[in-house]
Amino acid sequence: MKLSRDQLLSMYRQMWTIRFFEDELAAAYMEGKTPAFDIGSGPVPGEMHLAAGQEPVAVGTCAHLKKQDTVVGTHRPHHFAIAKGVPLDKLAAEIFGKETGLGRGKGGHMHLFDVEHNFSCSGIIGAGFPPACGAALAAKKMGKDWVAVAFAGEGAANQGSFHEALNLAALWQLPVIFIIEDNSWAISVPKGKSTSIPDNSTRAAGYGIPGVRVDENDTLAVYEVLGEAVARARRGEGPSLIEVKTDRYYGHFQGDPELYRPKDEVSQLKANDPIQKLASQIMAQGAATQAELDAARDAAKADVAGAMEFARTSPYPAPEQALENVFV
Amino acid sequence: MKLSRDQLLSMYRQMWTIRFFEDELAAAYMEGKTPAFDIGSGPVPGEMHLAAGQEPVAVGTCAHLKKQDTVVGTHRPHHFAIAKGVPLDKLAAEIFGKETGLGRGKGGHMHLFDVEHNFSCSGIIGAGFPPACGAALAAKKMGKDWVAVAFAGEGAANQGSFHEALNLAALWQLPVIFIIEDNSWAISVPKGKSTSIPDNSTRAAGYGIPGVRVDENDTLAVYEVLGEAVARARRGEGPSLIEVKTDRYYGHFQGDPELYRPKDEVSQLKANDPIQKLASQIMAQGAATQAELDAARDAAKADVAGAMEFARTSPYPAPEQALENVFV
Amino acid sequence: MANERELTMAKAISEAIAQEMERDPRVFVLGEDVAVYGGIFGATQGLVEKFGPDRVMDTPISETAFIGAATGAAAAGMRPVVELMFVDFFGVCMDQIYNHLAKNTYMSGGNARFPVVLMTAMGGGYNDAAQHSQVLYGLFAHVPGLKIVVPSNAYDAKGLMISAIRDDNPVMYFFHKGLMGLGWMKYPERTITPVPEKAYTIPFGVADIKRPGKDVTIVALAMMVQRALDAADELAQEGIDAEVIDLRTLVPLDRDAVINSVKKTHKLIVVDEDYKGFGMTGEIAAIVAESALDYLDAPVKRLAVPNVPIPYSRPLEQFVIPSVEAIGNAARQLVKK
Amino acid sequence: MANERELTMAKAISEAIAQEMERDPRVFVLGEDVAVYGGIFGATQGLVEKFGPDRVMDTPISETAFIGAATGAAAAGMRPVVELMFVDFFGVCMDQIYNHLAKNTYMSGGNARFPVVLMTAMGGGYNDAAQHSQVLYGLFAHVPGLKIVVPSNAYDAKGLMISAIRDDNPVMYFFHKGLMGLGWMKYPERTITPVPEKAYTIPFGVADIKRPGKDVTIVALAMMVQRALDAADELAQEGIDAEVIDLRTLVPLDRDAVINSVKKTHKLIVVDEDYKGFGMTGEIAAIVAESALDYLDAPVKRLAVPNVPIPYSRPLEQFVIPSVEAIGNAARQLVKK
Ligand SMILES: Cc1ncc(C[n+]2csc(CCOP(=O)(O)OP(=O)(O)O)c2C)c(N)n1
Ligand SMILES: Cc1ncc(C[n+]2csc(CCOP(=O)(O)OP(=O)(O)O)c2C)c(N)n1
Ligand SMILES: [Mg+2]
Ligand SMILES: [Mg+2]
Repeated sequence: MKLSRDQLLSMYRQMWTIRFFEDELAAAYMEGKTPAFDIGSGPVPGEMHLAAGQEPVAVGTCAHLKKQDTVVGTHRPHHFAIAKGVPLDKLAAEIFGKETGLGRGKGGHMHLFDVEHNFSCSGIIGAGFPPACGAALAAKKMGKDWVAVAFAGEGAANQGSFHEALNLAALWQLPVIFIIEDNSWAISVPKGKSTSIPDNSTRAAGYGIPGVRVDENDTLAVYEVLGEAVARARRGEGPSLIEVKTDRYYGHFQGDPELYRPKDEVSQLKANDPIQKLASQIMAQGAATQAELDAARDAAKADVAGAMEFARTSPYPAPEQALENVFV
Repeated sequence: MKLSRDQLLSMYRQMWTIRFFEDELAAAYMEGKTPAFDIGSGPVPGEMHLAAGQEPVAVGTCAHLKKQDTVVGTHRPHHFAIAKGVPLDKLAAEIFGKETGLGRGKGGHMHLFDVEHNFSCSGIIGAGFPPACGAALAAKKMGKDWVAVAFAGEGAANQGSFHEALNLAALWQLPVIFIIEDNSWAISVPKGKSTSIPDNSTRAAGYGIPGVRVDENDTLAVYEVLGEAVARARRGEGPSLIEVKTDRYYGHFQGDPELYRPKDEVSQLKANDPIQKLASQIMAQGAATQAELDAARDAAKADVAGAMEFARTSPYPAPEQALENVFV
Repeated sequence: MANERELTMAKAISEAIAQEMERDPRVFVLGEDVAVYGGIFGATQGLVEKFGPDRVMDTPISETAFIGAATGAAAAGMRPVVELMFVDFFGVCMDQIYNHLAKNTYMSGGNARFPVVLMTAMGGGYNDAAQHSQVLYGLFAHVPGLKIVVPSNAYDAKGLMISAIRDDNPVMYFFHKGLMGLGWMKYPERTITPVPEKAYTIPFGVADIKRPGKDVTIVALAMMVQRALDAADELAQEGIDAEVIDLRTLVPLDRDAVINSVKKTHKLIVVDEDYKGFGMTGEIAAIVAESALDYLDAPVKRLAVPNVPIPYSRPLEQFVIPSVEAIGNAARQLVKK
Repeated sequence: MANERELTMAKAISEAIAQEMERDPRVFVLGEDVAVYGGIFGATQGLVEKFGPDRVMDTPISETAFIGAATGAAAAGMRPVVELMFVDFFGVCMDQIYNHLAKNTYMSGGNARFPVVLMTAMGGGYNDAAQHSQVLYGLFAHVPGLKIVVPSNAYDAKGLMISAIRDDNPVMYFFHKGLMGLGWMKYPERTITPVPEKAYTIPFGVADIKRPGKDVTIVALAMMVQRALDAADELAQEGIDAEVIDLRTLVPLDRDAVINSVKKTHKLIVVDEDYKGFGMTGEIAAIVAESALDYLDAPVKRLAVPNVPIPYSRPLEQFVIPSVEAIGNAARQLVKK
């Protein structure tokens, strides 16, 4: 699948949007938490799971998706949300707990719902597989060629929901794609201590569906493999299971002392940064100039700055709003 | 693995014990339920799932097991219990709701606990996989060569617990064997409508462990395959997944109208009855005479009659005993 | 007369679903044995014959997957009716129910809708033991985000099911096996009622006074409503006039119905087939202790399963589930005081 | 003096487990991130260093498998301490907890034993939103077969943990994240207490009067005990003498402690971080309405999360969790009456 110059630049810009968004959040998160770190303080309290380094799996996948396609993300959801087109302003505002956020401040960073862009996520590991099946089932019933994508970490692939959803999807030939984001860690537990086989895509054989592993943190490689999986789903030929190797730059959550992690792991990972890689690939293809790439990056930066400003200046919900929205 | 004459005769007798037990229960179950069927009436009320026809998987497996080995059965548990050596009297008494039963009448037919013979079961589909892992983990921790066996129906192999337990067992190299009893039906749902692949043993590849299917309802074939799996577990080499084809003679539960089932299916299955098959195999090996086989059968019949008599004549628990035994 | 047609609760439920399926192509049914078998307790009888296997779907035994799929399908515009065969099995899929289906609307700030009816069988009395006899609605009423519906007869069952399907929120619909009017399980006569052929709705949050009375208030649900009515008949012969309140829905809860009745009778009995501790009986008693304390003439009485799992053996099970006799005796004691 | 040594609740818990592991080789620990990380909330800190990875086991993210494995290991003679990282995750493994671990002993007629401690983090107040902030113990207390332990300070935490590990029954042990004394989360000073170095037990079913008083009874658990004590301090300055009862265990429940206190103060406030409906506040109110009605001078007051999921945003979350101020105001209102 050949990507146009515009597509490549737009993907490149998205990568930077994600990266800046996470880096900005990392900084905002620490406000009010120094000198004494208190998880409940500052403009962005609570747990915070950032996806810097994991851009390829989100961007390479969502480049194939339309608004009507469904994406279900995880507890580490920002890269998916941004790649799926969730408006940055509302996304940031929700994370800051503001009235203007996606969920009026009720959801928070792990619970983002964008009805228009068919995006949702959950803080419960493995919980996204079944609803993605349901969205795919609905598309099938409505006679649409919409697909659904469930993302999950490699740690999540050992949850029962993974197996149940794969069986259901394969049995009913649902247009759904299961993508395992293998960043090698589930909090402090490395993949080898949680998973009885090295490669989750081999589990596809247990359901009679295609399984592919993308072994590098490479946006275009993800794009390539997902092209086939998405097309297959749109053709009504059923689900696929893809595992993508990727890299977590930050701790599991912000404030994670990461005592379990080899000291130089992250710096080594950063030497193969996927944004740089994409830049080189684009340049190698002669698809864009360095100036164009820089402009995309600057635009991303400005977008993120704007979203953060929007979030910061938006009002908090009134306390009594807590009582609203249990039911519609 | 060569079976001795005594072993063969004892297995043959066990098959008949199971068969007579189930047939006697089927009859007892209908007492008090004619002319008008009321599930709550008669000496054996409530749901009743019988395993006649499914003797091979239980007998062929348990012939390898010692008292200290653990077996976790299902909602259709009698064949496993009998093959594991649970005393018939207490088993029958529990099913009749009597004070002398395994659980003082509190458990009933789906909830049989025999601490001495390390047998238990549950009415929840798929629930037996995790505790079997735990028993195997305990054996490993205590430095024993004990193994654990979890039986489950082919319908149960689509539950999340199956996947989680297989991964845990493979990861920790636990001495546990997962046996899928494929009787083609999960209540009214045939395997092809519940399972995305024809053979559950192929799912073993997703955990890096051996998977074998026994494709006929044949006690000696089960014995053969389980020999390797049990030995492997005792040697500390980890779990196996075995699927065994078997046949359900009765309805899913007693009283099941079975409108979903082809009319002549059961009579065709009975033409290949596994007890007759074992008799022929024993005779073909010259391991026992017809008279010896008949004697084994008669002994089984007498045992079952004795157990039913014990159950019928035992007292009911006093009502207030309902308040006891929540805690020890 | 068409209005006089009587139905069992099972037929009333399946008719309600069928009528809504006809009216709205987005409604479909899924669950274990709901199609070819027609539902183990008959709640979906006849539906696959009428609507075909695409709209009435048998599922594998994987409640997490198919209940979660119902949530996802609802988000995408469908209106699933999904059956959990016995409520006792909730533990294998509770996360999809309570952390997602129930909370998603709230977490989305009211922007996302999840019109799912999760229907499930409950109740004991026929010796199905600890894992197949519970009612458990108190547990689901405790966690926010689910409307909780518990009919006691065929008329209510149909109207409440139609309301449930038309509701844009998740509704958990409990039917008591022993009220379904099945050919193979005893049921109280009163559960079979006249049921209009046409579709009709019954609003949630409106308790039904199944029997007005002035001496003592009996608050109940499902089978316990029927037993309370039987007890009330006996009490009437002794000159005790009991009021029987069928809550019909636990969420929303008709607090006023309870409070007003207690203001009239000054005596309260709460009867429940759920476990006694930390459940429905406590909530109702607490509401009265908060909001009508001064009207109470006598201590509140709670009858419920005494915090033990449901035992199998008949004498044990009969001992733990509140009986007509126990309800009658509680009333006699209160009124005597 | 050794007795004066003060510990955080997290250290008290991990010390209790370590001492029992030393005493009894059958005790082992498993759960997510309990080994190398030491438990996300520090309840297992230092254990893997002391006892090695065979006795302190990190598990895959598969709660059904490893909690079910704890049950199976207990049946086979071990005494597992298993951690469910947040109680909010119970929905993925509830079947193993409530249909098996909790009921097996009963269903076996008392013949089988399952000495498992299931420990779990609970509680909000730090903006972790709807899926990571609940307490939910009311739900577990509702279903029979689990002892329910909820400490409010380090001294209680150690003694109750040792009792839990020595108990031959399943014990569910809830620790409030905000009481653990973590370096990265605010906590009330009072949760850090002197803790004896030696092992000691605290019996289940014995409430602790954390502050005696004569004007009003406040019944609470965990964080709400701390807030009630803060409120009581304020009230004392206004001349209102509040009695603060820390139930410490919900199952078994010290009914007498509540009843006796109400007989003395004639006024009851129940404060809970759990959802208000069908939970702990209802149960305590009902017990008083059943057994001490005539002693009540004023309607019972219940403060709890008002039947909404826990919202993320700070002003919303602070609105739904009972505050020191709200507790104080409830007492002021009651006493004024
Ligand atoms: C059911 C459940 N169990 C445990 C957790 C706690 N938890 C949050 S994130 C996490 C690790 C997830 O690892 P992985 O799936 O690999 O995703 P990653 O964090 O690496 O993106 C765990 C155990 C949870 N949120 N839900
Ligand atoms: C979690 C759960 N879901 C559903 C059921 C209801 N149920 C009881 S038996 C059964 C079918 C089981 O099929 P299978 O595993 O093949 O065993 P078989 O009955 O054929 O022996 C079902 C769905 C249950 N008991 N537990
Ligand atoms: Mg990971
Ligand atoms: Mg089967």
